[in-house]
Amino acid sequence: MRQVYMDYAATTPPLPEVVEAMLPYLDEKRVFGNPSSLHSFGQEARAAVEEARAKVAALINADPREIVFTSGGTESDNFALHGVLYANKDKKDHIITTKIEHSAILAPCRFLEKQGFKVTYLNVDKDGLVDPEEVKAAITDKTALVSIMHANNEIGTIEPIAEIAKLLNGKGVYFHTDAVQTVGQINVDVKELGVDLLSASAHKFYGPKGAGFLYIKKGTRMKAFMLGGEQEQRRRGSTENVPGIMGMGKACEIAKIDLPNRIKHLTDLRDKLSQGLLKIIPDIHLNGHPTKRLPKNVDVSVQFIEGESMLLNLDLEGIAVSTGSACSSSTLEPSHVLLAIGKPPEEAHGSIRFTLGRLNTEADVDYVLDIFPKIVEKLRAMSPLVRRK
Amino acid sequence: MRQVYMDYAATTPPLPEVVEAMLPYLDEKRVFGNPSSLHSFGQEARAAVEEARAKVAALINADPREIVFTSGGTESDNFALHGVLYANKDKKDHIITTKIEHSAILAPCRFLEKQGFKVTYLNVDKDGLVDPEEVKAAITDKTALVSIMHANNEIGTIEPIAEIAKLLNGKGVYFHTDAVQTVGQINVDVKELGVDLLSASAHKFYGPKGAGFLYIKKGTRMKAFMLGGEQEQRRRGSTENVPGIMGMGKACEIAKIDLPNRIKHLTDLRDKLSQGLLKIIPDIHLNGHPTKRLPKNVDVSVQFIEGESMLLNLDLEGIAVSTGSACSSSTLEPSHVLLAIGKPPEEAHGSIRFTLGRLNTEADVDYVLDIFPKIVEKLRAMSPLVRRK
Amino acid sequence: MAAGYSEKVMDHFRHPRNVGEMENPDGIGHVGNPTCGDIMEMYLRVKDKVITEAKFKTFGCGAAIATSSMITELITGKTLEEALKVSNKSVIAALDGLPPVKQHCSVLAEDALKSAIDDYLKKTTGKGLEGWQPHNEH
Amino acid sequence: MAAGYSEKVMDHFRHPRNVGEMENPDGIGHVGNPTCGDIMEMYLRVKDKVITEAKFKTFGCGAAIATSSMITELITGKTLEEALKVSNKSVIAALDGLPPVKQHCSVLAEDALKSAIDDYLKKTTGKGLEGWQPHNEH
Ligand SMILES: Cc1ncc(COP(=O)(O)O)c(C=O)c1O
Ligand SMILES: Cc1ncc(COP(=O)(O)O)c(C=O)c1O
Repeated sequence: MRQVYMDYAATTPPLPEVVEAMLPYLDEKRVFGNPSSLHSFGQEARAAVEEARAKVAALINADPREIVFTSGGTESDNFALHGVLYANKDKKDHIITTKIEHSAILAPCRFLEKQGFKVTYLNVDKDGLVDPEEVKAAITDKTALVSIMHANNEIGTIEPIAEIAKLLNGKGVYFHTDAVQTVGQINVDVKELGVDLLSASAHKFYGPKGAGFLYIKKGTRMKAFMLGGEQEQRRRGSTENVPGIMGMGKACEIAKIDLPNRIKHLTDLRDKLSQGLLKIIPDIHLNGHPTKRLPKNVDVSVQFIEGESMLLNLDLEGIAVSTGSACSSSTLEPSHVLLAIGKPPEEAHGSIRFTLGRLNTEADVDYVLDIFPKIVEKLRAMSPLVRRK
Repeated sequence: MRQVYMDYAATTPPLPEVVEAMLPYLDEKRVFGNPSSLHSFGQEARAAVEEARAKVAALINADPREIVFTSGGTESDNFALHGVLYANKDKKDHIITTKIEHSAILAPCRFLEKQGFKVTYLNVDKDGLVDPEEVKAAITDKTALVSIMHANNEIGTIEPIAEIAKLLNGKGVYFHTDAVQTVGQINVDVKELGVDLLSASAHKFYGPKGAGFLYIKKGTRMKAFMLGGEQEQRRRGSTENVPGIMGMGKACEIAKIDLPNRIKHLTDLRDKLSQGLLKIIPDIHLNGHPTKRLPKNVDVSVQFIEGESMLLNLDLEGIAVSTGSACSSSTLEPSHVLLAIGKPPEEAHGSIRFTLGRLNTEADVDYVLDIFPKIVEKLRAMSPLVRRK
Repeated sequence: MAAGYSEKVMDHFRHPRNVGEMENPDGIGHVGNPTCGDIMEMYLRVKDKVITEAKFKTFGCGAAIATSSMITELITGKTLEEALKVSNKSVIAALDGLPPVKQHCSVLAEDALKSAIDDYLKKTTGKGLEGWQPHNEH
Repeated sequence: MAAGYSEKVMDHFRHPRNVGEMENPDGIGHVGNPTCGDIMEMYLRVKDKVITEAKFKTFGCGAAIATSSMITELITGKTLEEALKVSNKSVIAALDGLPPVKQHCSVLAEDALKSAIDDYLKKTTGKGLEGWQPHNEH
C-alpha cells in the first residue's frame, strides 16, 4: 500500500545527513566524552557542540552565545516563561499570551498563575490572527513577558511578530515567540522579528527528537529552568545531549541552504491540496488564515463527521494526518485553537490537519484527493447529522 | 599513544547494541513517527516506546506505568523535587537532603528555598555516609520529601537507602533517591530500597545522552515539571525522544543480564588501582568509604599538588580522569562533597577521580600505575608546599 | 494497531454492521450531542418482544462507530429483556477491549440501546423504561 | 585542546621554564593560599636594576603554572621598571589567551612579581613598592 505521511507538523523524519552527523557521537570508538570534562575526550565533544551552536545561531541570525540547548520545544517554552518570570519577580508579575498557544506555553502559564503570577490570554480573530494593538493595550507596568507563537501548529496561521515587536519597543517587556513550527520552515531571523527569546525543537525540522534550543538575546534577565550543573553558561544544568545537538546543528545548516526550495515545494503542494479538497468535497472549510499561513499546512473542518474516524480511515489507506477532535485527546475537549477562532464544537470535532514535508510529491496529493472524498462520503452516510433526502 | 578512559562516572560510551537499537528510530524509512500520533507511523513508535518502558521497569523491579521518561538525570531530579513539593504544598513545605548531593538536587533545593520551602541539608561522616538516625530526627510534620543519593558521584560512597527507608516507613513522607550513579552498575531494586521516587540517566550506564527516567511509585502525589502536552500519562509534556528511549531500554536490558560481570570486573580493577596508588605514592588518601563504595570508583587526594594540573598531565599521557579541584569549576570553589567529608581545602584541590568501566583492562591500570606516580613527582617538584630537604 | 484499538474494533470500524436508518422503526434511540463529539441514533424492529433488526447512525470516533456496530450485532435476535442485559462492559468485552480513554464510547452505545427500548416501550405500553435516564456526559 | 587552553599555554604547562627555588635570591614573592587552590612563589636575581634571573614554584592549575612560567620568561633581562609594566594582560597576550574562567590566574602571576619586587625594594631601599597591595581574591 502507498504510504503518504502528511503529519510533518507532528514530527519529521531526521534527514540522512542529520543521522550521519550524529553517529560519531554515539560511537564508543569516536567522540563519546562529556563536554564538561577537561580531558581530550570531553574537549573534543565540547568543540563539536560549539560548532553545532554556531550553525544553530547562523540559521536564526543570532550570536552563538545566545543559544541554549534544551531537550525540545516544550522545555524551551517552559524555560522562557519560568526564566523571565522568576528573574524579574521582584518588580513584575504579568504575562501576556494568546488563547491559541501550544500547551507547552499554556500549561506553564496555568502553573505560574497558581504561584501568584497574572496571565492575560488574548483572543484571536476568525483566521487565528492576534491583533498587535490588543497586545499593546494589554501591557501594564507589571508586564514582564509577552509570549506569542510565530505560527500556530494546528491551523498554520503566521502571527505578525515583527509588528508586535515594534509596538513593544521601549516598553520594558521581554518578548518571546514559540517558533517550533517555523524554524527551518520559513525565514526566522531574530533581528527581523525583534524578539528577545525564541523556542525551537529539532524534530520539527528534520533534526532528531530530544533536542531543541532557546534563543536568549544578550542582556536578557533570565533564570535557569533545568537546575543543576554549570552547563550552557550556567543557564541549563545536565550533560549535553551531544548526538542530538550535532543532529540539530546539521539540520540547521541544511535548512539555511534549503529554505527557498522547501518553501516553494510545499507551497505548491499545499495549494494544490487545499484547492482540490475545497473543490471536490462539499461542506468543507479551510481553517486558519488563507494566505498568512505555513507553506506546509492544510487544516480543514469537514462538516457532519468526526475527525478521528476520518483519520483512522485515512490511516487504513496509508495516509497519516492529525485531527483537532476531542477523541484524539485524553481530556475529551476539542482543539482549543479551533474553539478560539470561533468554530462551533461540531466543526472542531470534524477537523483534519494535513501537514506536508520534504518527502511528499504531487502524486501523494493526487492520492489524497482520490481517497479522502470517498472516506468523507462513507462517513457521512453513517452520520446522523446528515439526513436522507 | 595509549588511550585510557577512566571517567566513566562523567559519561559512558553507548554500547554498540544500544546504538543499533536506536537506528531504526532515526531512519526516515523506518519508525520516525510521533508516539502521540494516532496513525500507524505514530502507533509503531508508541509500541516501541512501551517496550522500552517495560525493559527499564524490569531493571529496577518496577511496574512500567511507574516509569516516566525524561531528558536525563538532572531533569529527573528537578522533577522529583518540584513534583512532590508543589503537589503537597497545601500541607507540607519541608525537604530533607544531604550536603553531598549532586547539583541537580542542590540547585533546585536552593530555588525552592527562595519560593518559601524549607530545606535541611544533612551532614555526612568522614567517609561520606549519611546517618539514618539523623534523617529520622530531621523529620517534622511539615516534611514532604526526603531526597538522598544512592551513591555519590565523586567519592563513590553508597548510602544506606534501604535502612533509611525503613525508618521513614509510616511517617507520611516521600523518599526519593538519585540513583544516577548506581542504575545499571550495582543492584538497584526499588522494592528492596523502599523508595517512592528514583532518578536515573542513560548515559551513565552505556545508554545515550539526553535520556533518563524517573521512577514514581504508584500512588505518589506528584505534579509534572515539564509542562505541556499529555505525554507520559500527563506527567511530562514534550514529544518523546524515541531513539533515546529505545537506546536506554536496550541499555537496561543488557545491564540486567550483565550486572554480576560488571561488578566483578570493576571491583577487581578498582582494588588493584587503589591499592597500587596507595602503595606507590606517598601522602595520598582514598576519599569515600573503604568498602561501601561503587565498584568503579577510586577517588584520591594527593597532597601538595593541585587536581587540574594532574588531570592535564594525565590527559597528555592519554589518561582521562576528573577532579574535584576548584580549577575545574567556574565558581572556583573546590568540591562541596570533599569539604562536606571534612577534607581541608588543599586536599580538596588535590583530588583526582578515576572511574572505571567496561572497556578498562588490567593493562590500563598498570599503565596508570606507571604514569601517575611520575606526574605526581613532577608536580611536587614544582610545588611551593613541598620544601626542599 | 492504530490508536491502540484491537483488531476486533478495527474490523467493526472498517466494516460496520447494520449502518443506516430504518423505515418505520418500532423504537428510536437518540443520544449524545455534537458539542461532545459523539452522537448515536439507534433504530429497532421488534417482533414478539424480540429484536429482529437493529440499525444505527453515528457521528463519532472509531470507538463510537465500532461500539455502535457491535451492539447492534449483540442485540439482534435477543428479547428486550436479554438486550437490556447487554451493558457497556459486554460491548467492550465483545470488542476485545477499548483503550481507557475510549471506554466512555461504550456507554454511549448502551445508552442508545436503552433510549431506543425506552422509546419502544413508550410507544407500545405508554410507559418508558423504568428508572432509565440517559447519562449526561458523552 | 584540553580544558580550552591554547597551544602556548600547553607548551608552558608541559615544559615550564624557570621552575625551582633560588639560593639567596634578591627578592622573594609569595602570593595566594591553599584554600583558594593557587599559590605562587617567585624568586628574583637583580643586578644593576636588571632582572638577570627569575624562578618560581607554583601550586595551582594548568593556567597558574603556565602564567608562572611565562611571566618569568617575560621579565628576565628587563629592568625593574620595565618588569613592572608586565601586567596580567601582557601575560595573557603572550600565552595567546586564557579561558575566561582562568583569567584570574594571570593576576596571581602579576602579583607574585610585584610581591617579589616589593621584597627586593624593601631589602635594598628599606621602602617597598609604592602603592602596592596584593589582591585578596586568588
Ligand atoms: C549523582 C548524579 N545526579 C545527577 C546527575 C545529572 O545527570 P545528567 O547530567 O545526565 O543530567 C549526575 C551526573 O552528572 C550525577 O552523577
Ligand atoms: C507550537 C509548538 N510549540 C511547542 C511544541 C512542543 O515541542 P516538543 O514536543 O518537541 O517538546 C510543539 C510541538 O509539539 C509545537 O507545535
